[in-house]
Formats: sequence, C-alpha cells, structure tokens
Amino acid sequence: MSGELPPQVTRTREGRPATFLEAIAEALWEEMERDSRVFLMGEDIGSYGGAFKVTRGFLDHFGQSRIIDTPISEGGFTGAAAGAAHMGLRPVVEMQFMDFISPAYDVLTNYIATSLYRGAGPLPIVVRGPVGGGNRGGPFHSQNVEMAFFHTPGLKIVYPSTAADAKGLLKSAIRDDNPVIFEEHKGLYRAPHCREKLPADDHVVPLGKARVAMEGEDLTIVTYGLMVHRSLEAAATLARDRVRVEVIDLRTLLPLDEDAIVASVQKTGKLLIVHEDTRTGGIAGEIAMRINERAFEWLDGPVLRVTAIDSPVPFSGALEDYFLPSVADVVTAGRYLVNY
Amino acid sequence: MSGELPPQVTRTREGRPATFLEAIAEALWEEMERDSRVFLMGEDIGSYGGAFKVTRGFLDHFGQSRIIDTPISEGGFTGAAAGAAHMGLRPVVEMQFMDFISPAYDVLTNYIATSLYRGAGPLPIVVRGPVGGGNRGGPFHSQNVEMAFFHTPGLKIVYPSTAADAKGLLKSAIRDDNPVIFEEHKGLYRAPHCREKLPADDHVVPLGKARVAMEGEDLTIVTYGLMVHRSLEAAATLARDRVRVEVIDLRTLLPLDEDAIVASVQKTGKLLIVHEDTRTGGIAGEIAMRINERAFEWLDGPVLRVTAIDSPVPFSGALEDYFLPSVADVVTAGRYLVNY
Amino acid sequence: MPGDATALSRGVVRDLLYQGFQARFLAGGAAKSAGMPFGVDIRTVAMARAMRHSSDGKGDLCSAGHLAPGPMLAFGATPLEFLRQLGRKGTAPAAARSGGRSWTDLRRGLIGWDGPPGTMTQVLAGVALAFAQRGQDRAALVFEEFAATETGGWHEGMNFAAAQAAPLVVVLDAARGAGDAGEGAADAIARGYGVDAATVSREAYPELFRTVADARRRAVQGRGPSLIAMLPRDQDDPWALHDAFVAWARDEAGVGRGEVKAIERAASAGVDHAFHRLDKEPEAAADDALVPVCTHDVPQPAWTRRTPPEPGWRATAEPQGFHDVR
Amino acid sequence: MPGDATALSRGVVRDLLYQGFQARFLAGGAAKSAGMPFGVDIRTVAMARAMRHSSDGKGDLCSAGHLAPGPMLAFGATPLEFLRQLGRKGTAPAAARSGGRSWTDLRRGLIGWDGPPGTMTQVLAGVALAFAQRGQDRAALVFEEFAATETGGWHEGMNFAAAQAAPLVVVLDAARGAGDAGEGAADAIARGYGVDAATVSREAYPELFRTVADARRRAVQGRGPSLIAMLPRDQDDPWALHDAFVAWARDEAGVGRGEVKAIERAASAGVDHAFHRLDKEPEAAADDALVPVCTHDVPQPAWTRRTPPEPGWRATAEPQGFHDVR
Ligand SMILES: Cc1ncc(C[n+]2csc(CCOP(=O)(O)OP(=O)(O)O)c2C)c(N)n1
Ligand SMILES: Cc1ncc(C[n+]2csc(CCOP(=O)(O)OP(=O)(O)O)c2C)c(N)n1
Ligand SMILES: [Mg+2]
Ligand SMILES: [Mg+2]
Repeated sequence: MSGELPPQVTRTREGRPATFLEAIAEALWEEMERDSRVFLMGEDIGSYGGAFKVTRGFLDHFGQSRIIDTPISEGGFTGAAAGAAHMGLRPVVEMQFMDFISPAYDVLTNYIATSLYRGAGPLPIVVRGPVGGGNRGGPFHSQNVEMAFFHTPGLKIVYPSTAADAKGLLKSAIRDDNPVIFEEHKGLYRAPHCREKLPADDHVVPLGKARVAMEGEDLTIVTYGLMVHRSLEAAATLARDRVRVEVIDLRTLLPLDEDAIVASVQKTGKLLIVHEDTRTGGIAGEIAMRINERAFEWLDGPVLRVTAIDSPVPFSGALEDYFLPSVADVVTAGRYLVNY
Repeated sequence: MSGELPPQVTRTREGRPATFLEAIAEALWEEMERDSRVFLMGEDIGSYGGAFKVTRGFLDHFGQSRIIDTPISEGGFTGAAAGAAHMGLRPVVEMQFMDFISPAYDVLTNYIATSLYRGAGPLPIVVRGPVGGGNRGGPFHSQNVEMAFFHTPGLKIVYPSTAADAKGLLKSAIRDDNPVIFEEHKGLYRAPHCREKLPADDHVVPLGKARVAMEGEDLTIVTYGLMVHRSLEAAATLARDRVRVEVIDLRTLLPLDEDAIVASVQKTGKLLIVHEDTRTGGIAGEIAMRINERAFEWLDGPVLRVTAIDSPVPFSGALEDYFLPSVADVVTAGRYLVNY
Repeated sequence: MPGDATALSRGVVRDLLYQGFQARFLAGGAAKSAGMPFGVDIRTVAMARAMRHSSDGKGDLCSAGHLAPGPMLAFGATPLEFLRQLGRKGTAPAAARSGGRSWTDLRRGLIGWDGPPGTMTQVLAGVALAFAQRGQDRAALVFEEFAATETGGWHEGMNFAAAQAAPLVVVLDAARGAGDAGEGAADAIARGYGVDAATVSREAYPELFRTVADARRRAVQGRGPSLIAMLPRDQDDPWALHDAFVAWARDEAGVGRGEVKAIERAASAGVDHAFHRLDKEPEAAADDALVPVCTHDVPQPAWTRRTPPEPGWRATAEPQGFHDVR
Repeated sequence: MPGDATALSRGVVRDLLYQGFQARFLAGGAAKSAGMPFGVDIRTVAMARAMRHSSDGKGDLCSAGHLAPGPMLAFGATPLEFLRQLGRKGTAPAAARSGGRSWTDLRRGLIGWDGPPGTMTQVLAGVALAFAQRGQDRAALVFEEFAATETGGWHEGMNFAAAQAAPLVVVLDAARGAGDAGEGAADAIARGYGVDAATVSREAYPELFRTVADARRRAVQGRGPSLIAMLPRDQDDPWALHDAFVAWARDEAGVGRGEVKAIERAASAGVDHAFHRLDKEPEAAADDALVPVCTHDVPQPAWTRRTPPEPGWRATAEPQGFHDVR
C-alpha cells in the first residue's frame, strides 16, 4: 500500500469542493477503507484506473485482490460477484459503460434478483457505471438502463443528480444487503456546476427517499439524474411567469418513493414527469399509474411527461440534441399543464 | 420430404377445430410452405419435435437446412438469425421457454432492434415460445417477458389470446419485416375452451390492432393473453349485477393500439388493466400514461390494475395461485371502479 | 487413496443407499408430478466426498446441478429435505418458493440452482475467488450438465476462474446418460483456458476420489481451476455402477458385509421415517408467496386484490362493494 | 498465390494508400473529435482481398470490426464514405445516426458494427448459414478484436458456426497492437470447436492472402469455419509493414515503380477530392433523429415537445401558452 492518496479521493479531506466523479471515487475509497469485505471488479479499473479514471490509484493502495481487472465478460464477472457475495464479500462491479450491462441481464434478473426469494440469502452487490446521452457516444455508449431492471423484483435502482447525493447514495448502496444498480450520468461527472463541498463526516443518504430539489405550489415535476438540472432551469424560467414549480428528485427509482410524489401532487394538483430515457415503457408510466391509484382525486390535469423520443441514441450531435429532452421542452409542457 | 402431414398441422384442412398449439403449428407449417425463405431454429425442435411438440414432423418434411437444432446458446443463435435475416431469409427462432430469452437480451436490444435505425436494413425475425404461469414451473419456466422488451424501440411484441389469433398473428409476424417477440401462453396451448375452427383460407390478423372481445358501456378492461379469459369470466360475473364490461384484447403490445383503448375509455369513463405479469413496471403504467395524455377528461375514476404480485414466480402451487391474478380479483377491482 | 478409505467408503455407501431409497419415492410418482427425473450416479457422490465438508460455514462449497443431486448428500443434505423439496411442502427449503432438486444452505456448503446451465460456474468462480482472497483452505465444486459448455455464460465463468486462478473444480456431468462428452472434449476446451483437465469414465471409486482430490489440492495451492468431464455411463442399468461400488466397499475397502447391511438398514429406516413424516407436513401456505424480495421490504399486497385501498385516498365517497367477492 | 498477383497487389496498394491518406484526416484532429483511433494494419487489407468481392449483393460478406477498417476498402468502401462517417455528415451512411468506422452496405458485402465485441461472429455465422442453405459460392469474413474471445457471445457464435459447418472465416485482429494473442492461443481455442486454426504474424502478403483464401475454400466446400489469429505487429512503427508491402509489390510482385507512383498519385488525388467535397456537405439535420425504427411506422414526434396535443383531446378549454417557447 502506498502512502499517498490519489487526488480524486482527497477533495473533502482537504476541505475543497468535489466533482460528481470525485464524489463517486471518495465513496468507493472510504467504503473500501471502512470495510475490508468491499472490493471492486471491472474492465481496466486497475493500473489503467478505469475508462473515466474513477479508480485511479486504487490498485496501488488496495492491491490486486481487491481491485480486480476482469476479462470482457459482463455476465461472467457479475455472476462471480454473486458468488463472492454469497461468501460474505461486498463486490462493487463497474460496467465500463452501463450499456454493457446487457450481457449481464440474465444473471442479474434470474440469479441475483431472485436469490433472497429462493432462500439463497441476500446478495449485497453494487453494479455501477456511466449512463446517459449528450456525449456523442452513439447508440452503445449513451443508454440509460433503468427500464431494463425496473420490472425485476429484488433489485434496487439508484440514480443520483448531485455530487453529495452521489457519494451518500453510493455509500448506502454498498452497505445495503440487496443488489443495487447504480447509474452515474456522464454529463454530471465533471460538470462545473455539480462541484460542491461535501459533508466531511461519513455522508450517507438513505435509499428509497426522494428529495425536494425545489419547493412550489403550482406544478410538480418528478425527475432524476441529469434531468433534475434541466428541470430546475425550466423551473427558473417558469418562475419569471410566477409559476411556482416543485421539483422532486427521485434519487432512488426502485423502490419508488411513492409517498413523496403523492404528497407533492396533493399540494399542486399537476404532475409532469421528466426523464432522459426514451418514452414508451419509461418510468413515467409507473408513476402515472401510482398517482391514479393513490391521488386521482387530487389531479387537476392529466399526468404528462417529457422524455427522449422512441429511438436508439443517435450518433450525430445535431440528432442527439433533438433526441434528448431540452429545457425548452420542459418549459413548454409545464406551462401547458399549469394553464390547463 | 414425406407425404404424410403431421397431425397437429391438419386440423383446419380437415375442417376440425384446432387447439391454440395446433394453430401455432399450422401457421409455421403454412408459412414455411408458402415462403422458402422461412426457416426455424431452436433447441430440440428437430427429431424431438420441440419441448411442446409444436414442430413434430417438421424435420421430415422440410429437412435439416430449414429445421435447425441449435446448441444451448440463445444469444448465439438469435445473433445468427440476424445474419440470416440480413441475407434475405426469414428466421423463426423458438425459445424452449421464453424465460431463456434473457441470454439473448443483448443481441436483441442492441443489434437487432437498432438495425433499421443504424442503416443496416430491417431484420424480419420472429422469436417465439411459451410464456406464463400456472404450470408449477417455478421462477425459470413461468415468466412473461414482454416488459424486458417493451421499452426497446424497433421491436414488436405480440401476445395472442385465442387459437385463431395465434395463427393469424403468427403469420403476420413472420411476414412482417421487423423483429417480433411472439409470446404463447402455456395455459392456452391445449386448453379445451381455446379449441376452435379456424378460417380455412389464409388467415392473417394484422399486427398493431386490438380486438374488442366483449362490448360494454360501463367499464373498460384492457388485457391480453390468458388474462383475456379471466377477464371475460369476471365480466360474466359482473353482468349478473347488470354491469356491462367492455373487454379489449390488445393482441399486439408493441406498437400499442392506443386508439382502441382511448375510444373505449371515451365511452365507459372507467379503465381497469389486467395483466398476468408482475405489477411494478408492468405495461399497465404505459397505458395509464397514454390515457392521461389523450383521454384524461373522459376519466370518471382512476385507472386501476390487477396484476401478479411483485416477486419471482413461486414454485409451489398454492403460492403460485396466490401470486397470479384471479377472476375474483378482477371482479373485485371492476366492481370497485364501477361504483366509484 | 488419502485419508481413511474405510470411513470414506462407509460414507459413500450411506449416500448411495439414501439415493437408492429415494428412488422409491420417484417410482411412487411424486417426482413425476414434480416434473423431473431424479438422476442417480454413484460417481458424483464419490467425487463430492473428496471435498472438505463442514456444517459451520467453513468448509468447501458444492453446486450439485440439476442432474444427480447425490453430491448434496455428501455435503449433509438429508432425504427428508429432498422429499420436502420435491413435495413442495411448506417445510421445504425456502418454503417451496423455488423448485429443483437442489437448494442453498451456505453453512453446509450447499448452493442450489434451478435455472439456466452455465450460471453456477460463474457463481462458484466468485465463491472460489472469495476463498482465495482470504487465503482460506477452501475450494468450490460445481457440477454442470455437459450442455453448459454450449452457453457463453459457462465460458465466461470458466475464463474468469482461470484468469483469477480461483480454487474451483468444474465437473461436466453426464449423469443423465447423454452422450455428449466425447473422449477428449474436456481436454480440448480446457486447453483454451490453460487449465488442467481430466476425464472420468467407469473408474472405480478410488480413482474418482483421487481425481477430484488432486484437483482440489492444486486449486487451494493457487494452481488454478480444473475441468473434469464424466463420460456417459451405461444407460441400460443406472444401478450397475452403484452395485459394483457397494460390492467393492464390502469386499475390498474393508467396510465388511455386516457393516454394509447395517448401513443399509439404517438408511432404509431413515428414508422410511422421512416418508412417514412428510405425509404429516403441510403444503406451503398461499401467502408465503408474499415474503419480501429485498431484505427490509415490508411485503405489500396489491391493494386491488386482498386489501381495500388506503383510507382517505378517495375524497368523495366510500368504496363500495369491495368486500363481497371473496 | 492464386489469381493475378500483380492485379491483386495493385488493389492492395490502392487500399493501403487510401488508408495512409485518411490518416491525415486523423492527424488533423477530426477522428479525435470523433473519439476513436483509426487502426491501420496492412494485413487486414491483404486478408480481405482474398475474399470474393462484388457490388451486386452476390459476393462475400465482411465485417471489418472496430480496429482497422481497411478491409472495407477491399470491399469497395471509399475514402469519402469514411470521412462522412467520421465527420457525422448528413450524407454519411445512415445519416450519422450510428457511429463507428464501419457501416452496412449489403450489396457491396459490408456489414458494420459499433457495439460489443463477439456479436458480429454470431451475425456472420448466420450470414454464412444462409449461404450454405442456398448452396452459394459465398463465404463470410469477420474481424474481431482478440478480446472478443473473452465474451460468451463470441463463443456461442463460433460454436454455432462450427456446429453448422458454416462458411465463415474468423480473424482475431491485433491491429491496435494489443499483446493479447499469444502464439498458440487460437489453436487452443479452435480445438474446443474442432475447427481449423492458423496464426499470422508478420508474414508477407502472399502468405496472408493464402491463409484466408485456403480458409475460404475449405469453408465453401462445407468443411466448416476457420479461426485465424493475428499476432501483434510492431507497435513502434505502425507503417513498417505498410512500407514493406509497397516495396514488395513494386520490387517483387511486378507492379513496378512507375505504377506504384501512379496509384499513389491517384489515391492522393482521390482523398484530396474527398476532403474538399466533405467540407461542403451538410451536417445531419436534427430531425433525421425522427426516422422510424420499424419499417412502416409513421414517425411520431412526442406531442409535448414539437407539436401541440391532438385537437379535441381536451374538452373544456384550448391549450394556452403552448407555442411561445421555441
Ligand atoms: C438458457 C437455457 N436454455 C435452455 C434450457 C432448457 N434445457 C435444460 S436442460 C437442456 C438440455 C441439456 O442437454 P444435455 O446437457 O445434453 O443433457 P441431456 O438432457 O441430454 O441429458 C435444455 C435445452 C435451460 N434450462 N436454460
Ligand atoms: C460488452 C462490452 N464490454 C466492454 C466494451 C468496451 N471495450 C471496447 S474494446 C475493449 C478492450 C478491448 O481489448 P483488446 O481486444 O485487448 O483491444 P485493445 O484495446 O487492447 O487493443 C473494451 C473493454 C464493449 N465495447 N462491449
Ligand atoms: Mg444431451
Ligand atoms: Mg488488449
């Protein structure tokens, strides 16, 4: 073990603001220091430090047995994570891009998600990695993967929007006894406006609890990840027309914090859901359904959504910008709903 | 080629009623006769005739090059189907149980579904097989797989509820230029009440069009597959209370026949969605969302759903029956909604 | 043959007899109704005996696979547990929520699976990785049907184990008698991963034992996983190997005729007792289906089904007609 | 060396020079902005020349993979097409909806992929299956990065091709210079599938050509797929093999010094022209994103974004404030 700490894990110790990416690195580092059962697996995470350099310097400090460079075999090493978890370890698996989680779909949904129910015990595994568009990565380096897993009982899905949440939620995910899919938007990793001072103590944010990112009375926007920022921008625009928007940042998608959404809708009577993921079969549907079940009488207008369009993520920048939901889209839909 | 036809493909020629399973076999047989580009791939579909004997006798008639027994490698042979489709063939891939489609999740969502959009041309592939619970098959032989693919633009999903539809929709799926996931409920395969005389001419049912299985004025039930039958039973019970239920059988889940649902809800004002699949992230959500978008003003009550509970499919019969939605459940929810 | 040959043989005889008596259960139709043939192959039991068993969660781990659950007996599973599992009893492991002929009990080193082949090679590779990381004298043993080698998942698991030099022994099982594993097939596959390979056919017990014991020793020494292929046994008489082994244990391994009889009587009595007891045990209770799928979930029945909606969710009127259906 | 060596060499020289000139584009930063290194390896071009090319959809099929798209030149791709693709132009194949250095044009036998390794071995196995089913004199060639052998998907594709004796040639490409493919690795893997294997290193053009031509001949004769591994070339000078080949073509294959110069001039002019023209071509248009994902879909813009909701969907009042945002 070397004495010097890699720079991306020292921001909080030095009292300096951290980027979203550094917050992730800090969470991993601190949890590995705290609990010797935690270890990392992934492609090129060792001496290369990972495609986004989240784990730069980890190999030197924690050694080969806890920083494991894997072959290109997302299914195989996720299955191996299950075995290690059975034996009491707490693997954190990195997908180089979360798009590559799809070869692990079988083992995640069939083996890992069903383990507790099958009487084989809980499996404390975190599968984390970069998601999302806007990077000109084309269809295979830009996906959001929540809806591949949202339908599977036994999994949790976390998708933070701020650096502080990224750290606090990742720590919770690692300490959770259940398998957690953890999505990190590439557009937040190094975004200057996401740089913030993190609480210096052991900063833990509970899973399953949404956050009110902005309070308001006229319209509820439920969103998560990068779209929290787009929605806050839209809310600022709407505020100039005296429209008071409440923005709810889900933070955890599964289990869904239904109570937080219901409470807000009972106040505003209007609900707009904003997600970056494509439209049909997106999470907006489940939220609309739950609001129908629990707060229909409070609705003063239809539940609406702003989403990406139903296609793969296009490669060209012009196409991708058109594909993704914009601030203007949120403003348009929000204004429409408020005036309904 | 042998002169004698296997019995399961002759019911309609002989003017006799066919089971759901025989309807599937007839569709495959007739399409293979009609179009030499159509061929089948799957595990044990050759001399063994398939796990459910759908393709018994096909090997003798069509020969080894069109009835291909594959290794256990659902991803690999689905990928090979894509290649064959590129070359102008029309592969029909059997999953022995549709649960085993999960190793093909990667190639289906990333390669096959995106092919047209990527400029690589349409891929006319059908992936078909048995789905659904009630057979005491436990968690790995009982799943419904629609929500694994419903979120993927570029795929179609078909889920018939009657023998005639099974034949007509499968023929359409094979003729469609796009990849189609085709789900066949095991509980319908040999169900006596599903045995019916099929139209003797080339019976084709268009994809993307729902069917009004029963007309009514008071309540719309939207459903598909085996649950159409449960819903019709529930409707009969409700009819004794003079509740007139309209039952819509979706037939195709993707693309969703939104117009048919909207038209019915504009008539009844009440919508109950019934699906066998588990609750959170099920298709009910998307339907609720679309109705909010297009028919909110017509709703006289919340959109509600009756579904399986959020867990893997249990092995024991008692547990499985509890897990699955029952006729009584549909009656309960329907009555509640009508009285709302 | 290392260790006390007689004691080991005694254990295997017991396992074999248990297997034999359980076969009666199948003949009685219970397994048929459970939809699964019950593989019997002496060789898998003998091989599993070469691992280190313990019931305190500190021994080796074994996944017996679908075919011949005999190895589970070696790891401490009882006939009663098998019968409960097949009979879908509420007393079964995991209250009959999951099926198959194997289940998970990590303290005894049992790890079960009823899903796609290949998966358990990945999982046991990870189990073995954990042993190696902690420097423990433990290894993992996985039985896969030969067809698992057709799946990409199996390859990824095997490759991972090889890359990590994980203490894993992989057996390609031909217990159902399928003629897949040709002589040399395992060798050829193993070469691609640079791991040791062996093929076992109708060897006598000591050879079977030694093959696995050697693979285990190499594994815990950090010399990586091994691949062992079983050639199909005689299809005509699945009990031939079984009887031959009992004869060998009696006549050559020093267990003795009287002792074999005694074990046989005890095993028979044990299985009888299990049948007897099984009859009295309840089916799984319907709402066992509602146990949580995550550790701290409160199981939530879907309200439109078994419980009325939350009070207050509808402002204008009381729900009507809700309780009269069931 | 079969066929007209001089003519073939001439073709390869042309391809190589195209590659060379395209490298300028990269040096200029355009590829960097496209986020991808552009592999150059003479060997892949030479190997692709051993297949049967045609532009009427009746020749062989080739997937050039991510690393060195050179084989696409052999199959008729033009520098302008590469530049359009990298430059995300509206004129690019698929109007820049998909990225990578390869795209699909089935008439010319080009089949592109920008996603996970291993997939194209499955897809080309199916392509080859179709050739065999129709008894055509056609074969498929797929270049995979060596790491594809780590994926289960690749194994399933290879196993399928072997089981079907499909006319497929699989090349494990070391164009990016990665030191993965050790001597003998392909042999060991191929043995598991019972297919032929070969390894190529720094062989001269005729050997490279012959290796693939032989594999192709066996394949179309129904003798199954082959696996060919490329050993990494010299990392220090990626152009060394390239220059050596041009020298060989000139001095030994009868192309002649003057002719090489002429090809070089023509290639240079062609690439210059392509650059020139590229500048004038438009970026992809934003709403090209809206093309259908199924053949007969009507593309539907999401109504909350670019178009107002359907008239009549709301009975009580007109939507307000809808058009004033963008
Ligand atoms: C992913 C997956 N695909 C298919 C199956 C269904 N399946 C179970 S065993 C089996 C055949 C196994 O073949 P083999 O190993 O040769 O055993 P045999 O039945 O011949 O004894 C099949 C197709 C499965 N369980 N999982
Ligand atoms: C399923 C999947 N996982 C991961 C990746 C990301 N990825 C692309 S190439 C590559 C490494 C390839 O290694 P190798 O073949 O050795 O080529 P090298 O980069 O070393 O030249 C990785 C991890 C991917 N494209 N798809
Ligand atoms: Mg077999
Ligand atoms: Mg490499």
